[in-house]
Amino acid sequence: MIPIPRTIKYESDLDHAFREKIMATQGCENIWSCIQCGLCSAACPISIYMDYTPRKIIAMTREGFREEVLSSRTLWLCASCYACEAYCPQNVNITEIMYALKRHAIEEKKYPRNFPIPELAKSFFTYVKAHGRNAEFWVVFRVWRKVALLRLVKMFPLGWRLLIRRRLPLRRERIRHTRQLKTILSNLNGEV
Amino acid sequence: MIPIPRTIKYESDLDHAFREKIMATQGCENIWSCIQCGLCSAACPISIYMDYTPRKIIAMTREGFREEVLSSRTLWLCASCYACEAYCPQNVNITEIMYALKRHAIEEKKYPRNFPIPELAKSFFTYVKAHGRNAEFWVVFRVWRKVALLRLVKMFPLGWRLLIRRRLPLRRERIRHTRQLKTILSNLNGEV
Amino acid sequence: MASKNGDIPRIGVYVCHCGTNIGGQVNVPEVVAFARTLPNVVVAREYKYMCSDPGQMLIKEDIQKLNINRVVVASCSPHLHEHTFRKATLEGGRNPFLFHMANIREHVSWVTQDPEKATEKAKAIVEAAVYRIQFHEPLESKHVPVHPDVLIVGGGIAGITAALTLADAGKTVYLIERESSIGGHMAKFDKTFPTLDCASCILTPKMTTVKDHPNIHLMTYAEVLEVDGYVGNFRVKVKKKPRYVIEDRCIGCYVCIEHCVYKTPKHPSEFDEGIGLRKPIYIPFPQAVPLVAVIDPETCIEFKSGRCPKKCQKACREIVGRDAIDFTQKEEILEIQVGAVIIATGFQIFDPSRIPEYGYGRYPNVYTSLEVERLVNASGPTGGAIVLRDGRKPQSVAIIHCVGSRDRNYNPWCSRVCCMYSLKLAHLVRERTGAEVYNCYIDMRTPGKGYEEFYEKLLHEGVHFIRGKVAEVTDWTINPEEAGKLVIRVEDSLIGVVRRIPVDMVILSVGLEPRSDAEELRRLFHISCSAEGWFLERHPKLAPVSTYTDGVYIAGACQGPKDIPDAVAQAGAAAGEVLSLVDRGVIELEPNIAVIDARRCSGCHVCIALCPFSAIAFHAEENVARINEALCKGCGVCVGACPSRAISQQLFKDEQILAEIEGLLMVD
Amino acid sequence: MASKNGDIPRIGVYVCHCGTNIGGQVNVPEVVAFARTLPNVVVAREYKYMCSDPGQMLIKEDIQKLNINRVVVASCSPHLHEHTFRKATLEGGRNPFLFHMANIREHVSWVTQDPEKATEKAKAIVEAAVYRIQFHEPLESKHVPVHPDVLIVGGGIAGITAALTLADAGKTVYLIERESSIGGHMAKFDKTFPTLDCASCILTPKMTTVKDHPNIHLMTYAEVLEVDGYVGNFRVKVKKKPRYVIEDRCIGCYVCIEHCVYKTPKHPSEFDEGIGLRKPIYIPFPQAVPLVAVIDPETCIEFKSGRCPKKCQKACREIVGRDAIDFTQKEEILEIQVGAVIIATGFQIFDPSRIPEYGYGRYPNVYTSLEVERLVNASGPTGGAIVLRDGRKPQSVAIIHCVGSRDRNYNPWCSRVCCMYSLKLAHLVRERTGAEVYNCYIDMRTPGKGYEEFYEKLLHEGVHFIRGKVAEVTDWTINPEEAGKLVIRVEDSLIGVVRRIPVDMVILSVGLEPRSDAEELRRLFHISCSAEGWFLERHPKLAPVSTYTDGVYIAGACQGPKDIPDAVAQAGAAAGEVLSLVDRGVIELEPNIAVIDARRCSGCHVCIALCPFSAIAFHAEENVARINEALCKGCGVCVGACPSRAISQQLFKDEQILAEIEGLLMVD
Repeated sequence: MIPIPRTIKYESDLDHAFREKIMATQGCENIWSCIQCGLCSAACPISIYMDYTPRKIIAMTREGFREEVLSSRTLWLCASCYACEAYCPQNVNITEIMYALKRHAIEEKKYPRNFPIPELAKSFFTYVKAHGRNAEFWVVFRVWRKVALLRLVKMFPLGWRLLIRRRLPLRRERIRHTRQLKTILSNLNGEV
Repeated sequence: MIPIPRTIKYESDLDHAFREKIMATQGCENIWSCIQCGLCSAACPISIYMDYTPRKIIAMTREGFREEVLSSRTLWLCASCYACEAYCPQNVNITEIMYALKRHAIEEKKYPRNFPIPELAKSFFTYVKAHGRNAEFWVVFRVWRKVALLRLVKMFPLGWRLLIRRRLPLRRERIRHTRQLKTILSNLNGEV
Repeated sequence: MASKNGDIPRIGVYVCHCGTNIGGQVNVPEVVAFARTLPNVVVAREYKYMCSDPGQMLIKEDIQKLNINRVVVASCSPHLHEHTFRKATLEGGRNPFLFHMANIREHVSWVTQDPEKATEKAKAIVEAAVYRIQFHEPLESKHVPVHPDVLIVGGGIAGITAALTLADAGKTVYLIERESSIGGHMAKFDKTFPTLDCASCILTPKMTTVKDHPNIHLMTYAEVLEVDGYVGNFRVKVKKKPRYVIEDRCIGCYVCIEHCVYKTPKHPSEFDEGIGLRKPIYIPFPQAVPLVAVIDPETCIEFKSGRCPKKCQKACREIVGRDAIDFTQKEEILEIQVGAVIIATGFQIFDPSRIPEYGYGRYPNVYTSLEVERLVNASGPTGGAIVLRDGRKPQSVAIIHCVGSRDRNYNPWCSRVCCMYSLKLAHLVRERTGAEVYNCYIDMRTPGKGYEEFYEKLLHEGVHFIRGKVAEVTDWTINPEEAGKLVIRVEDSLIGVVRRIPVDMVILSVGLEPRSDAEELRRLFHISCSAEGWFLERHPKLAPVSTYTDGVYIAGACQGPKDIPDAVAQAGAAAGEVLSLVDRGVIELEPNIAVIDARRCSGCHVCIALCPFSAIAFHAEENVARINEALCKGCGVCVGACPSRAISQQLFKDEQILAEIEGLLMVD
Repeated sequence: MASKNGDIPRIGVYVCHCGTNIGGQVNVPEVVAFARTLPNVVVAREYKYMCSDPGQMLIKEDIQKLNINRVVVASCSPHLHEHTFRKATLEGGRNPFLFHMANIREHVSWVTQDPEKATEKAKAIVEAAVYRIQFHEPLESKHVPVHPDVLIVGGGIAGITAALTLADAGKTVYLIERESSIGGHMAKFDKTFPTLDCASCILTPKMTTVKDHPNIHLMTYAEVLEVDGYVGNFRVKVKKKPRYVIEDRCIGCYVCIEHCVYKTPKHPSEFDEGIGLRKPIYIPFPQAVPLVAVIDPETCIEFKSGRCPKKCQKACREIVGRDAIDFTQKEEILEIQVGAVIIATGFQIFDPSRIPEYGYGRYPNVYTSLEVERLVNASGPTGGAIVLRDGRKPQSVAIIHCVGSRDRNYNPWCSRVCCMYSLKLAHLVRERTGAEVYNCYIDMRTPGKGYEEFYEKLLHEGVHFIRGKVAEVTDWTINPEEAGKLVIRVEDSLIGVVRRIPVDMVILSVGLEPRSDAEELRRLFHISCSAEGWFLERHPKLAPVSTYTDGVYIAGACQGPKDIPDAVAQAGAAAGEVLSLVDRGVIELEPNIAVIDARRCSGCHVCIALCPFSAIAFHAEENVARINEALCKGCGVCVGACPSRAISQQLFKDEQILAEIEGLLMVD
């Protein structure tokens, strides 16, 4: 027998500071303008796979449903195509809000497990922070190792073909003065 | 990596005849009156555990979301307390609608698996149909055997105590003329 | 066949094509040819559009050249052009009631599929008209003069607006208000949506203008007792309740109130919705008009025991020198005569104690929206401070929309103003307390000029909007966060979860209802109510302020829930109708009324009881019933009911109707 | 100190307690004692309520007994009681402008915390008033007569209603309509919500009554060209466009149209929203008033090439014998004189081709709601059959609410009527085709009498209601079920899923907008528009049909989106205001206007360009500017701007203002 989770929400389940935090992020101020018309969800080309529609993400963010929002697949499916924002009748900066939520999800390690996109984002950031430049092979390798080890084995033939055609260089490039980059990045993070 | 299910609904996913079928059930005619105010969900003492709120069940029934509705836990959690119906501003017979949906779920074998309540309803009906009278031991035994065999073993001490105190008789009582009962029941089912 | 009035009927029949409206379906030439064969028909013609000037000219010329003395036009509905052709008949030189209209458009061409059958039906209808018209007699329309004075019942914003418009036009207005001050509900509000104008700042000048206007007779604390008469000539009896304070002498100085034997106010103030207290002698609010004290005999010791030292009276006499208090004052009955009446009696709020789930009356911190209006009002009992019953400032407030509205268990209608006033209260609460405010609504209804923009302003102020109707307000708490609070249970239907929200204060946005005594007023003025109890307008689209009783108009929320601008517009419209009536000066009475043959009347009173317009009175001396021509609407109820066949109806006499039926049956 | 007009000022100062409103904060006796010390003050008194009758009596008695010739009352805002005290001064026997009001309530007691400082401030304000009043002079209010005729611009339901109310009151009305027939948008509708009354059945009788009314001068195909004058005395130039058909001769018989060289109609009919076709000579719709043909020179071959056989003209001359067609007709300019104006020019619909996602203009089966009104209309191009462009009957229809409304990218306001008309169209579509109908809305806004009940009726008819704004209409299909259909993408926000719904027909419920030429009209009549372009009412609550220009009123949807009953109520209210004005007969002009000293005026024109009320004209002979006393509102712009100091303003002369400032600064 499966356990039955509680679905009702007590105010103590919700995080009232969460919405303030999101709203304080530059570009996310007008989250309050949303009248919940759902046009964003309908305009979104990816909403086909989302667990919560973009409209619902906004509603939940506004009401402090921190856990649900940060662990939602929706954030990581967002392709940043800006369709929602372009058509939003209230001019809410939905894409910016999605970015802010993604950052929080990574910070708080709340993103859905076994889901490649947040891992990709994290690995990319870690790698670039360290070397100043991306190296596709190493980033992709890290992501698949974490997300689906078995899949990595299956991908070997493709990887091999790409390697011999020099489409997936193994060489790690790096820039000079990576320490300065780190300072810049940590300053930026401090701001966010 | 988990597979990502499609969440968007095409009209071809929906069953337009479904709502007609439900509405045709006596007592369910006024499903159309619902203005989706959600009072039923808020009034429901069990909505705490429901996957879809009663309001949503009505919305989905009305729009033909047959699969989702029939496999929903909500139907089986409904305690038939009639709180929703008593307060409904549009006088929708929500409890009757829940019953109609339950019957459909059993007929179409769509109820959630490993969930005791639909099994209980089915076993009870089968047993009464055969013998004309309920026998707690045999009905409960069948339910737990199907739903959670392991749990059955664990329940042995309680069962034994009940047995020796004659609170759980093993004797199968039956009424006379069970054939007539069967005729009545099948006529009723034919109507539903 | 000579007609009853001796002349030989010479009938002209005119059949209209109405473009292709009739001509496309009915064979008009065939109908015309058929008409020529009918008795006494001298001429029959067809025309593309009989209502056009050349069409009418045909009639006028035939009357003059062919000496036609009866006219039948077969065309559209009499609602459309009866007036037109009666006028043409008159201009031709005949009495306009020697005309009859046969409707072959709405009754034939528009509703009949088969052209042949349509033509047959048209013939039958024309024949019926030709038979009927032989029995038509010349009738004279009577004219009655319109009394130029106007009565307005209700001194809220609608009544005030109508009174000022009429008074400025130079008409004498009697404004009657049941309470001791005019102002109505609007006087209780702090701000008005969506501009957040201070309500009394815009209302008070209007109220004082009413009082000072030379053309307005203001009667407060008064009620209509009896109404008699008809459009242009109403006689109205008004009861002035005793205030036990002589209005002309009182200067509203508050000295009597200060000297009342009650040192502090102990009785719930009606004006303050019970949130504030008053003494037995009181002035309901500082801007009251007239600014005159009133004694409530229910709570005054003198009235209850007769043993009060009457310090108030002494103070008025000795300190103020006005001697305005008179414990022996009696109610007064005044009679006034007016030509028209505007009813603007407004609404009452839904009593939320009817919904036990919301705990109103049980939990002290559950308020009605009107109570909160007094609470936020700068001149209210708390001086505008929003505090709970125990004086604490609320940190979270829930506003429940649609209380008693959109609910078949109570009132099925939408009360139209609650969404907007809930937003206004949300704004005021948030502005003054910084509390978290939760608005629980079903549909956000903000469809007015600047209203959507106001909704957006509220969104930006951080007010929570939860789409869901609250099921319950309870003090049963289940976790420490909820302790000591009221908890609302609501589905956040846009998220799809049920929520429990603990709050300090609950505001119930109560709906608007017809006043409980609307039915009595309805009967007094012979107007109608809809099933819900709102006064019924003559036409929901095109006559929104008229009633089925000529000369009686309605304005404002007594006709249905309405916000201030809509009530004001209606009041202006009602004033416009009244001015139009009074400026016209006379009323032409349709002559198709019932008449009693006094020689036949047995004085049985049957007709008197049945007449829906109270148009029949009993004439005791002659022992007969008599019909007031101005009141009779020609409905025919009395005609059918009279056991002595003493009553007949002009234009619908037995012989006319029977001839019409006979004609109708002649074509087979 | 003797005043300018020679008399010695004898000033009376009266300080009001206003109950505890002033007295509770300001030490009134101290202020009175202080006032007694001021120059020329003969008497200073205090009273609980100066506005009461005994309060006023003090002033009158002092004027008579103490020969007071200047009166200062220190109390509330002049908005409240300036009129009261001016009257008291007059009744005492002095010119009412020898009175001045010092506001120590709104400016002092209500806004000052510290009683001591409040008392000081009150003293300063009283001293300012005492200094100022020495320079007051007697002024006379002028009266101008009001012309009793009225101009109404716009012949929709609002204009028609106002015209009939005024005409029935016996006033002469000029009703000007830009189109060739009156009726406005309402004439295009099939049914009206929520009663489903047939629109033309209730409108047509009103239209014909307008035409036949002896007091109404109907001018269709006409526009206002120029407006001059002021309240009570407007001179208006009206341009009558040529119809190329002589109105008095045409009988609307359609013969000319039948004989047009175009055998079949080829040009999109404006009245039918392009859904139907017309010929170059046409009558817009069968119930048109006046029922007169009109020639469109843009499409008529005679106007385009001059080589048409002119069969229409020949047919009219020879068949009908009216010779009504005149290709040489020219536009006419008429001048009329009226006392008041009602503007009722209505709205235009939002052009949905501005939203490319909805495919209007690209997909033939995407319609505007107004097009569908014509489609469902029994007298429309399809005779009421709801068919797609290819003649098929739709089996599924989507109605998209809020098209161009509640959308900052287009119009931010709610258009108020769309929810209801969408429900009406859903009903008609379902009734006549049995199609599945999907209404996609944001909030269901049905807040009117019987509106909520109509929503419920629609729910019961099985119409789908999906709470969500449609993102896109597309013909890109992804499964066989969608093939050949239009697909809408919408979130069903109450279920929480995005849906793709294939439909045969999409109806766009377009919002209401101000007319694109509203700005021009605004300028013609010197009225204001809100930021959105709707005409601005004088006060959103209490003067919803007045404008800031006296004598010019607005009614109906030109002031903001409005349904028919609300437009009719406003029209009635505007008529009421006009009647009130006309019945009054004269206008009293406030004398606080600007006056030009002709000897000082250099004729520089600066003031003329600046005057916001166009009240100043140049007098060429004398080479000076002159102020029209009736137009001047006393705003003072010209006074400040005049480089020659030739202009001064009554009651705000330099010496008066300087004395006031001096007085204010005397108390430290």
